[in-house]
Amino acid sequence: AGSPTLEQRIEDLEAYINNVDRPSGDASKIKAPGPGHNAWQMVSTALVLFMTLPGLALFYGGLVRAKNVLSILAMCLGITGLVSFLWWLCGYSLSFGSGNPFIGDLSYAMFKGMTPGGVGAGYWWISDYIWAMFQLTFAIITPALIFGATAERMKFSAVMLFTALWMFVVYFPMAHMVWSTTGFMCGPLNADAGIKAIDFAGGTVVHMTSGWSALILCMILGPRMGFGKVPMPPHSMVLVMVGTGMLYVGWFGFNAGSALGADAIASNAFTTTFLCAAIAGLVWALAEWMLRGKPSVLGFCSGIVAGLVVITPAAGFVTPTSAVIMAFAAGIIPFIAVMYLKKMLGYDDALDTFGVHGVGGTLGAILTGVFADPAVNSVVGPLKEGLLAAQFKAIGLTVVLSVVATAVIAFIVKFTIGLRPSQDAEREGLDTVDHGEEGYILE
Amino acid sequence: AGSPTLEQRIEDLEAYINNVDRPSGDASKIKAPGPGHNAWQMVSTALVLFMTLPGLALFYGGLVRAKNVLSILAMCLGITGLVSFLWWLCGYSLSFGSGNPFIGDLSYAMFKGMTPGGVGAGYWWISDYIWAMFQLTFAIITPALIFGATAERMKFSAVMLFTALWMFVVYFPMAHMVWSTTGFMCGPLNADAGIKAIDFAGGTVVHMTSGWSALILCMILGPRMGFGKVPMPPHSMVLVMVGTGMLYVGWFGFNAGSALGADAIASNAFTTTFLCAAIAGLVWALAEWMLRGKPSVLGFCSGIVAGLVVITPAAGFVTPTSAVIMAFAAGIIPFIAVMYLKKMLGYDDALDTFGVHGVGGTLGAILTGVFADPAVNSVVGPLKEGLLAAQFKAIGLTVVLSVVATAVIAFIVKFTIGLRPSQDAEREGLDTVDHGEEGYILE
Amino acid sequence: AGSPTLEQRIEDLEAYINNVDRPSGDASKIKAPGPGHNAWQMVSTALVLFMTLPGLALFYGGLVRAKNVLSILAMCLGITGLVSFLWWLCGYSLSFGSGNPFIGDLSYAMFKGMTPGGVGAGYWWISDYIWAMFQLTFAIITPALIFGATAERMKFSAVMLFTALWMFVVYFPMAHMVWSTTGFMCGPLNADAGIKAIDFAGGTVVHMTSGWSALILCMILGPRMGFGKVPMPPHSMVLVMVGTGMLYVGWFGFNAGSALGADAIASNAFTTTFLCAAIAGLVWALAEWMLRGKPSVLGFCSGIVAGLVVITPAAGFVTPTSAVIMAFAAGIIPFIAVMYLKKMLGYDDALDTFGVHGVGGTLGAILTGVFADPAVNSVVGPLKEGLLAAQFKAIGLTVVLSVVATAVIAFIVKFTIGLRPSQDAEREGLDTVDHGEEGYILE
Amino acid sequence: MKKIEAIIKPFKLEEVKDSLADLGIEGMTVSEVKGFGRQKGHTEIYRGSEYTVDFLPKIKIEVVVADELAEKATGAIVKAAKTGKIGDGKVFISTVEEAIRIRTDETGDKAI
Amino acid sequence: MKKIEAIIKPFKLEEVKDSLADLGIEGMTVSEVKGFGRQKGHTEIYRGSEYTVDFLPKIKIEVVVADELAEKATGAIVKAAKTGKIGDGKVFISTVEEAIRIRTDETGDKAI
Amino acid sequence: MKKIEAIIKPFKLEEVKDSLADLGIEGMTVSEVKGFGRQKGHTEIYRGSEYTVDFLPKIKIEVVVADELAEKATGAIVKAAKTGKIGDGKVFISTVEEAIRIRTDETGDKAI
Ligand SMILES: Nc1ncnc2c1ncn2[C@@H]1O[C@H](COP(=O)(O)OP(=O)(O)O)[C@@H](O)[C@H]1O
Ligand SMILES: Nc1ncnc2c1ncn2[C@@H]1O[C@H](COP(=O)(O)OP(=O)(O)O)[C@@H](O)[C@H]1O
Ligand SMILES: Nc1ncnc2c1ncn2[C@@H]1O[C@H](COP(=O)(O)OP(=O)(O)O)[C@@H](O)[C@H]1O
Repeated sequence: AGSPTLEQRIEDLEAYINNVDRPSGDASKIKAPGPGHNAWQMVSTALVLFMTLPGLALFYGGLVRAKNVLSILAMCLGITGLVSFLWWLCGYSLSFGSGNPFIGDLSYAMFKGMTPGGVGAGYWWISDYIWAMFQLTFAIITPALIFGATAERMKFSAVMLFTALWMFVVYFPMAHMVWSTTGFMCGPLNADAGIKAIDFAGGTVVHMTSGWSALILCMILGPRMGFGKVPMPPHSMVLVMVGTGMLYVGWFGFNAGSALGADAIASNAFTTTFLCAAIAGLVWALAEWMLRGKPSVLGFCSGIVAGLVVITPAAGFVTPTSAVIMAFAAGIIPFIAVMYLKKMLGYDDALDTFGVHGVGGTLGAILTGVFADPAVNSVVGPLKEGLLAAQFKAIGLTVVLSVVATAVIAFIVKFTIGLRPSQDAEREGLDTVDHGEEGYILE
Repeated sequence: AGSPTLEQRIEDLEAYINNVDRPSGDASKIKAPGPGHNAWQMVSTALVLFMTLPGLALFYGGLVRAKNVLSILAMCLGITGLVSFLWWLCGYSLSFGSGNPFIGDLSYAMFKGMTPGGVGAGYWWISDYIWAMFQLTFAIITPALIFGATAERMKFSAVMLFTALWMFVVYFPMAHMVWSTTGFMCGPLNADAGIKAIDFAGGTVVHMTSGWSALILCMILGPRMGFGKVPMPPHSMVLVMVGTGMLYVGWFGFNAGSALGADAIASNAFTTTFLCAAIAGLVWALAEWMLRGKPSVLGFCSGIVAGLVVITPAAGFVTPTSAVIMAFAAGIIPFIAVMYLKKMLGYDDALDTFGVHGVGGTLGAILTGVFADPAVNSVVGPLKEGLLAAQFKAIGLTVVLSVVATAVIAFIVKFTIGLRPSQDAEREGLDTVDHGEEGYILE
Repeated sequence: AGSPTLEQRIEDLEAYINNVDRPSGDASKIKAPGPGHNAWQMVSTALVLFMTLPGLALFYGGLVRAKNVLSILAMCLGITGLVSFLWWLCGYSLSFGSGNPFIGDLSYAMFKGMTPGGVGAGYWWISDYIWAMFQLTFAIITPALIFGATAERMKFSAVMLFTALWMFVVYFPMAHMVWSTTGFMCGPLNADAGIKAIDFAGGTVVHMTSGWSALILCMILGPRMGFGKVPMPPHSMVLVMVGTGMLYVGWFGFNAGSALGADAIASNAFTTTFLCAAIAGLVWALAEWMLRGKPSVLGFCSGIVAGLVVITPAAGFVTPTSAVIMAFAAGIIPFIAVMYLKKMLGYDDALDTFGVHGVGGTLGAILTGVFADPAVNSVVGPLKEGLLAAQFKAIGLTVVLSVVATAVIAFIVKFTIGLRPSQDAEREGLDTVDHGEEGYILE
Repeated sequence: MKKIEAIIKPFKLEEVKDSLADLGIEGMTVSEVKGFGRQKGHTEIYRGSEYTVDFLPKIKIEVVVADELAEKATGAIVKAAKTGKIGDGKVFISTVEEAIRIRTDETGDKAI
Repeated sequence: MKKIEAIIKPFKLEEVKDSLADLGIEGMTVSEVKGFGRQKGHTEIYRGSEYTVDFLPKIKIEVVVADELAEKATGAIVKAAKTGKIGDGKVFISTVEEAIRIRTDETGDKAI
Repeated sequence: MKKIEAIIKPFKLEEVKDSLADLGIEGMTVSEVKGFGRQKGHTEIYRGSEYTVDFLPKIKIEVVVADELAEKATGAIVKAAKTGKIGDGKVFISTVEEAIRIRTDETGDKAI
């Protein structure tokens, strides 16, 4: 490629505005990251990390009893460190190296061959490094979600070991299958995908994997001592609400950031996310008001999170009006799962990871198939026919992988270092036992 | 319009940098949102939502007694859901549809006719959807501010009903009058405006409406049981300060975001906001130090918020040095209102919504007329002559509308579902009574 | 300069994408701030303010006993107001006016001669105003860091007076020497620099000055009453962790924002910051696990902050893999300083400002000399030879200036208004004594 | 001396304190307790799980008085703390053999 | 009347409450206390500084009963609160001369 | 047995505890209380409203000892808790009829 003509150079600049590929390719005089898009990607990455630290830590931390609040915080912090290290070491490469349809390869291990100015790995105008960091934030929050179900009764060492194994068996393969150009379920990017499904920001990869894994893990773990007998109310609804607000705001990075540019699709994702979450919160609280007599702060918060989960796979594919409709489903169906299904089946999903993320993620994947609109996002057009079926196939594969892998890993951990603390330790609380600290010392 | 020439295409690209209209109009090859400006608008929208969830919730929540903290959080969450739904349904359209000088129309109801790639509704380079979401965040926080004055003694159901009515009678019309191209008080955009006033980011629309409505509502509601007899100290100054920090940071989205692009005006607004808030906080605390003996954390926080309120209508119109001068007024005049005026008049403005937002908003509107500078923002030039008079007219209209409408709505609510809980309920606290939850369960 | 040709206008636009100077200079048709870069700079500025309000306030506030939590918050709020005022008055000008190699001048006092559209003071495409505000956030957090060492026993009035003097004697000169084009230690920008050192985002200016000043000040101040006898545990590890999360997220503005544009260097800085902090947190906790038996939340948090401090001077100069290596140093060396060195020497560095920022900042400055890579950042190339020696010279000068100046200022304050409260006051707690408030009133 | 222990509703504390002050009793010790009795509590619901809080917040006032003052003090407390609604609380009286003021080593009635 | 003060392990409160209810004792006052004794506490480490928490959280139950009920009530409490492990706590019994129900001015056994 | 109730200044707890340990008393129960008395409180101001906090934080120590130990223990507490400033607190002594160690059913002096 010789040096581009003036017209080609103008086309390259227009390509930046329109977030499409540089027509003059390697010859382009603007091969660096595009400032506006790259700025938004850095912001989005910061926002998604904010969802975990401290967002999720507070949302989950407020829901446990005071004696276990630090065990939640330590879980979030430990996973952040562990997954970041694994991601640099090989996780990013296993997720996004071309490899085969089911897993990547080691071509990018330790970020080999990546450069500060490199672009194109994620999308046309964002830095490859930022793409890797953006994806890292997803890899961090996903396992962290699981341990809401197992709260107050799982050893810190077991949490760490389980996470290390689960990343390799479930997360890296799922991220590769759904979002890599060679992935088995990557409808938009892989013409040869076995399952031509779509998942805008992680309904399957993040919420279904964590939700279904949480269900199995909490069943294998067994209920908390005194579950169903002694009350176990949230020790701080204030923290829960603060965490919810941070998750909500951070989720704009999660969903609108998944457009990989500050473009029209990002704007659409931002809007559907905003509306679906706010309205789902209202719907959940109204459902409580009608069925339980009072609208609760926890109801509003649960509905907002459920709305965020449900819209995640659809954010860049559906209209704002579809998002409003999805908000009603998001406010009611997970509500029923949490309020009644859980009681019926009797498992101790302590913080309702399955009820909100498992059920909500599955619901979102289905509704994405229903509401995805070519007028919103052109990638939908060619996939629309048979999309719903593809979504169900993707759901099936995701559930099977999550359930089977989690069961196997859980038993490995159980029979090596063990999953649960002693009864005395559980009664005393994990904060002093596992971490030698107390959450609050007010006197 | 045929396809543009190379020069026109370059002009379009330059227009993006300079945040002005595309010379080649519809023919432009870059009609999509401009990445840098749109990125900033998305960030600003997220920041303003952050001001409410959890910013304002914590600022107000920390100021009440522990037994009512959740009632504040539920208020913020409920308003977010309710207003978001109304906004999508017709609120956005009633605010920004052309309609008449006083109210919009239903042309954009349910976001009819809006598209992900659409631009121009708000400004040249930001997505129409993001413009709608940005404005939604303002529509959410405004009613939420009101209920600081009525804290600890207003039923949740009454808060919701009051808000629903107030949005239609006060907020949507005010937003239309001040910010719509056809608005009665929109000096910068409407050549035929009846009142050629200016309000950069919502001194009248947000702070004066909420502040003056708060005054009337808390008078109609009556004081809290034991007001003036039993002490009612803030239950957590820590939450108050956290909320203040979030409001401060979020306010950059509120003010600098109101430039509708990451341009010179945004930079100016960002700077005046930063300086005015920080210094007003210091001034308020120094005033306390001199007059009451000690500088308090609540003094710093109150001054910061007052500084933010006062600079809001002026942020993009005045110089940094004017902002510093305004900071002194912001640190002293609301301070006097809160410390002495309130005692004199004896109303129970529980969290000083009137003292800070009503007085501060009015003060800001006046000072905007005084300090607005054509050298800072070219829109000021043609309006400068007679501007102060116009500002006073706008203030008058805003106060009258807010006061009268609030009184009418308050009595409607009072005589339908009632405004206040029972005495026992008020004594027990609204958290358990209205929401069936406690804020903290530490043992 | 006549009006530029089409090609020159295209080159200007390309210069925006590539974050380099406009070839057509003053004649350029796009002299305004560049939206993408300026947007990122505004975001970064907001993020760094967020680090102080409420980030650092919570991190430090949670570490003290409940009776002193507000004294930390008031310190952060007071410094924000005071330094903002000084910055506008003359601080910015003394830091970035050309002046001489050691201090600037008054040419920009009260932002004289600055305009909303002005660019180039900081970098090619960011607003001069935003550059000034971005730097202001650094000027705010630096003194605030110092008072972690002196927590629970220094009068608020003394904190304010010390800060006012310290800014003039230590901070403004240091910022000028390291970051101004005429600065004595500004290797990248000043060809005639006496010491050709590099400091990407403030290892010397921010962390070493505050860390070493903290050490001297806490020695002069003396230990807290009962230090070593009565336990003084953190009153809220939850606040500590929330503050850590905010510091972490805000630090992306601190480090990636120091690229002064949303470009390749910013992307590199973002990535090295993310990895170094996360992994250093893990390493610190693992060190505790091995040496003290349990990984603690405070360990994770301390490691994250240490990682952030260590990577700060290096963020835009080293590869991600170097950042991972630095994370191990950051997790171990400050850990040893805090765990053992402090005990050995017996000074009461209450919140370990010296152990984390002094030791970590010095470590970072050294490792920057070791790992800085021309392939990452072209400014390194010409300076690489003899860089390590230059780094040591810069360290020496910074330590000497901080130590001597702090000692002098501390004695001035001690013998004028005094440094410490009365014994009864210290026992009662600074919140009620200095501020007339309590942090929590839960009953 | 007699020790009067009164379990009262929290919002009655100020009134009780004042009525004791009227008798010249300017010393007392107060603590937050939880009471269980006839008075019913409230119900809380957190997602699926619902439970009743039957331990209600009460204030316990302990005041040691000279024998001759005991009856008057008791009467004053009962009068001030009464709302007539279930849950008003109890007063218990017992004997204290000795009292000492730590500051002065004074003992007996002079100590209180 | 007798006042029974029991210092127990917090998680035993519900059981003790129920076993008293079985005796028809539907009133009691509970407070959070910290106990010091044979039972050893745990160690906490915050960065450099390490210390042992030897004051352990306990629950104090105060229940005033008619003389004839005292023994039964004491037995019930001891039975319900026992785990056999160090730190189970103590029960102390003393005399209360008078009890008054604030709401009704009833005194003596009728008051409790 | 005697029950010694001491209301002391919070920062004196460690010293009192140690001085009791010197007498071989290794068990006690402690609670946070608020005290009202001669000692004046501080004033707090929140925006317009100013008020004085006259209930001051105190620590209440309850220790039951064999009769013969009562005097020694009391003396030790008074000595350790004294600062000589107003607000040092009080010690009250009363009779306990019976004590039971829940873990072992031991009674009387053996129980404490
Ligand atoms: N037998 C008892 N021993 C100790 N405290 C009691 C006893 N009975 C009641 N109380 C205390 O008195 C409070 C009020 O008693 P309750 O039965 O609810 O109403 P009332 O005082 O009107 O009879 C209870 O919450 C509890 O704290
Ligand atoms: N002499 C005492 N006076 C008052 N309370 C005591 C006394 N001795 C023990 N206690 C209380 O009883 C609790 C349990 O006592 P401890 O010696 O730890 O175990 P055990 O009850 O098995 O002997 C202590 O935590 C303390 O609250
Ligand atoms: N009559 C009383 N009954 C119970 N407690 C008392 C009584 N008088 C004082 N106290 C307790 O003793 C504490 C100290 O008493 P105060 O009068 O302030 O100082 P001093 O002990 O020096 O006389 C009070 O805060 C209160 O807790």
